[in-house]
Amino acid sequence: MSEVKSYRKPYTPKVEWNWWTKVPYLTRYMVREGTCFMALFVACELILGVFLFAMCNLVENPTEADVAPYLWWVNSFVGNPIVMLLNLAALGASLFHAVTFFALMPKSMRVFMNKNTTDLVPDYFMLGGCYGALAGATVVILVVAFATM
Amino acid sequence: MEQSKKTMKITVVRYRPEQDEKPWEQTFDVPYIHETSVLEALFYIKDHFEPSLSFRWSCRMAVCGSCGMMVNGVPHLACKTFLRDYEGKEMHIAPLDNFPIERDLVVDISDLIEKIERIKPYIIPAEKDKNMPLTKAYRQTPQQMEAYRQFAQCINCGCCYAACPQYKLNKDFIGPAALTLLYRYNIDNRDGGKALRMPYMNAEEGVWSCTSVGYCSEVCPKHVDPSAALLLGKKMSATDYVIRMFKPE
Amino acid sequence: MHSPRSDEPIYWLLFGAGGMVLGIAIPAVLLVLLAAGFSSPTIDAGLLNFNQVKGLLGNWFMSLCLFGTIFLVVWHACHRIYHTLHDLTVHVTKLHWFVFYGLAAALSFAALALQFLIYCKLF
Amino acid sequence: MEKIQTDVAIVGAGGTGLRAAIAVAQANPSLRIALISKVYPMRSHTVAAEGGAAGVIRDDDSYQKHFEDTVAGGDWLCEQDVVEYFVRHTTEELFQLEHWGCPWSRKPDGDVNVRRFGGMKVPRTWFAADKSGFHMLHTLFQASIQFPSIKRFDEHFVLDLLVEEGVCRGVVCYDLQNGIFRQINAKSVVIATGGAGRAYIFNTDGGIVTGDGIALAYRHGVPIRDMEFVQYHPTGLLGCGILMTEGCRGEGGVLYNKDGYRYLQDYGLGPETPVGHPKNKYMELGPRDRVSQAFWQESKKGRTIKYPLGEAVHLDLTHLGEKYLHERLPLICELAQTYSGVDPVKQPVPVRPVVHYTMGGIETDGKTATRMPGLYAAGECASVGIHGANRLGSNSLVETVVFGKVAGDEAAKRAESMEDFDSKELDRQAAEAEKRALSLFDVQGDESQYKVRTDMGESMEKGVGIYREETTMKETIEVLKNCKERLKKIPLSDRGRVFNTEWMNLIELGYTLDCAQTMVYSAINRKESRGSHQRLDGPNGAYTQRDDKKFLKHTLAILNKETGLPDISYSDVKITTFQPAKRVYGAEAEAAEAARKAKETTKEAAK
Repeated sequence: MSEVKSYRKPYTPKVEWNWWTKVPYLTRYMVREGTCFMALFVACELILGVFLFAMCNLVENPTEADVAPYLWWVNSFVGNPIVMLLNLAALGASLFHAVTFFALMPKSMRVFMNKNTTDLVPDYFMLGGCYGALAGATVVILVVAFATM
Repeated sequence: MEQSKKTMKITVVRYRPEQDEKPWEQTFDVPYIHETSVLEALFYIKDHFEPSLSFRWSCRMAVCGSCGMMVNGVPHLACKTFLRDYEGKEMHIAPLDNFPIERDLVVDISDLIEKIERIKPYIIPAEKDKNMPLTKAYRQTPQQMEAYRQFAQCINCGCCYAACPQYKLNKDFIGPAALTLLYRYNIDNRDGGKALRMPYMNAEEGVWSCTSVGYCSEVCPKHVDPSAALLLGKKMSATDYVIRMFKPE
Repeated sequence: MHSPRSDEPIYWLLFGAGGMVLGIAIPAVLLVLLAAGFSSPTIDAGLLNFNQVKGLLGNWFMSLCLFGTIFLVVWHACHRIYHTLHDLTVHVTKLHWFVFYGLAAALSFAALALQFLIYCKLF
Repeated sequence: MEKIQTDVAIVGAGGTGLRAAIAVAQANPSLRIALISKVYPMRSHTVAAEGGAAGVIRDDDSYQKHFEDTVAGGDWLCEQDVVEYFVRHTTEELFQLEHWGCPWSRKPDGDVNVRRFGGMKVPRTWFAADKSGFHMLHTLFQASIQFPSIKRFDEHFVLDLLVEEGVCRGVVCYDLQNGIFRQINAKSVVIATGGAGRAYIFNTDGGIVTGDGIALAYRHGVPIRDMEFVQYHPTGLLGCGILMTEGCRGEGGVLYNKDGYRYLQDYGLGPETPVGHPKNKYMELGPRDRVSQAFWQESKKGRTIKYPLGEAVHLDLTHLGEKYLHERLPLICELAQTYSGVDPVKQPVPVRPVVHYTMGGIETDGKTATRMPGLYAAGECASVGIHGANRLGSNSLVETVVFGKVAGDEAAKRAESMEDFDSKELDRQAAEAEKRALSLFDVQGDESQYKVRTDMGESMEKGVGIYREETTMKETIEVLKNCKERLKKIPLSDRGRVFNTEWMNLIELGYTLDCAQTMVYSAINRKESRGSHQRLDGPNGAYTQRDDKKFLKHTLAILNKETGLPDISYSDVKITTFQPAKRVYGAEAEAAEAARKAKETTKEAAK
């Protein structure tokens, strides 16, 4: 269409980096996204542990000197109050992540109760499954950790 | 409304392209009763204080999708939002976020419309159904309809685009409403055109620009739940991707 | 009128799996780490003492589980950081892509290599 | 001014306009189509239709039954040959919509389901829950996207038709977004702008239902037919007038007065049917005019329920249960909750009659052609002759597609046979229309648009409401004359060109006033009671009865350019097979039916 003349002058507001501070829902979204930094921290912490374990002198009946790198990690790093606080924060972050992530599960699965009905499998089915998995995994990991102590 | 004792301070964003460099605000004291909607408050302002205030509206019953606007920073249909729910507060009415402001509360939604047009939102019959006579319907059980029913309730009001940070950041993103519509047609058992629509879904500006913020579903006045449709769309696109890895086009 | 097919599905699937692991397993892992922090482990006493970890890492299944967890969580995290940059209005370029997915790849490789090394050393 | 040459210009992009556009595109893909609408297509008021669309589909139904229901429902003021065509083409159009993707509600086996509707003998109303209009409109809009020859002019407000030597040659419009004017020359013009319900203060209509197309044709001397027949829908929400679909009653909803009595049995619709067992053409499933009139009578007797927002009766759906209501009437539940604070699952909904539909409109023949060559009209703005004096619920939604298609086909045929046309005269007219519109900015005065609109709306309710009398109609005539004078003294405070809604609304108000005048002049001259036009006056109450001798005729309102008022004349009604009889419902109808059958058998026997 050939425009003869237009009186238009649309105004487009600038996008600001802190848009997510304006609406609580979006702030919560950014917090959710922020949990990944804590996740990265946990992963690095574990990799560090594995690395320091590999640095140890892996002989039969090792002396303290042989396993010093690992003992440093598990005592001075993991046991460091600051790291422990960070771990506590990471625990909170991972649980917050779990809540938000699980909430998406029922949305991503639309399953009908049976072949003829129009009733969908209710949300709490899948949510229950997710939280059940969280509880189960927690029990298993704790049992393994303490049983092999 | 005139006899009502209660009034609310309502601030409305104004922008007159021929006069103003940028939007400004105007405040009115609007009397209201229990039933007064934001739309009726705007009528009151237009009829009694400021006839030059422009806004879109038509049906008054939350089905035509004209009157999407930001009420206290949240996308709402003006006709389905009531002053009583803001009692004791002030109200701020602004044009829908993320769209260019054309004039006062009117935004330019041509981008939304273009995206709806782009994704082929109509039944594309499969080869065998091409010559279906007009004396019979496709068989579609209530369950087959239920699969997409919710996603067919969109009134194109644009609230989800105003809510979507990804659309805010990247105007190429096809966005919640149009992608929901795409998904709706893809899962309609009468349709045979999925292959023609998948490229739009698979592209970067398709479902993959969505980060499941979920605010679109939160503000949707018709409970369409676009974020669920996009999540399902991602699953559909990912499945398509994996299939194509083993069976190239 | 559409750009080419995105490769995002691969990353998204990894991201999703990582999200699941992060939600289901990491809380317990953190509980164990916190408890270990209190128990001053030595070579053979305390939570996560050397011998216990040696036993765990020497078990191929346990070792694989640990690697899987680290791998998926790393991809999950890097993927999300990459997208968050965009959310913070950073103009995301190919360089960012290489940095973040490169980091994920590097960390995953490090974990794999080290665990493999330990496993070999133990036998 | 920008000038565009097109083949078919369609004004209005609701159900009819979209269907017409698709018909043109399918008839001949090389035809250029300009689809002009003052709103985006999916905002059109088709979107608000709830109940459904009639189409014969059941084994126990027949075209003949639909035909009889429609003609009797219209109190024999229907063009019977057109009704005949109509009932034979409804079903295929509904299947067509289904093929395009409309989610008609289904039976468990996957077949299309139908529901009961007022005045229909057999359930034949196709429905998409209670959002039938919404789904139809969106289906049509979305389907229209696949035709590249349809060029949409969204948010373009038509100011005038271009007419040279009595032939319609195009339209002039104001582009709201750009603030400019466009001249669109076309070989055929289809008007599909919907009704004029906004002439009344209390209506179910959207703000856009201002009778633009009717007024445009009227101003060019095209006859406007049967405008006195304005439908009151019996169940609008108290206060706002939002529609509670007839489907509520079709599904089994019942109406109570303040004594908890199902008052409809007192008005020739009984005997009472058990709650939860609706029976076609009985009680709540009577036609809309009768049910609305019953409310008025109840109100006179003081048996309605008083609410702060006015008088009401109760629409009770509670016995249907939550699951069924949420499946069949989800929008009703949402609307009643939002706008009345009433949950229909638990409480009855206060309702009252409210202006809903303009049965009359631009006179057309059975093929949607008006008397002006090149000008077609279809949908609510047209009077093609199927609704007569009272429209049956669910006939109009299907009318949009049946006659939308006819209009498209006819317009395409005409366009194919013609060369592009342009002339100095058209340019002059377009410039004139622009000047006229712009001159509104120069008006000095102290009138207010809001006051004129309100005075018109209130006066219309009073003068040409459910029941009418000469004295009050005369008052309304005076008020309208006065409003027209005041219209010229309304100043515009908005000087801008872009999205100047104050300016547009002022022009719309002029359109609506024209429609209002045709309504009241048509009404005052029809000295009888028929369908939705019920009078209380006349010597010895003579006008309270139907008078087939004098008034089995269509009213034509034609603008007298001298007086600026409509001249009223009459035209014959086409009667083919169904001779006028007493219009009866309930048990009376069954008795009449039995009598007719008996008579036929004796006739047969006599042969």
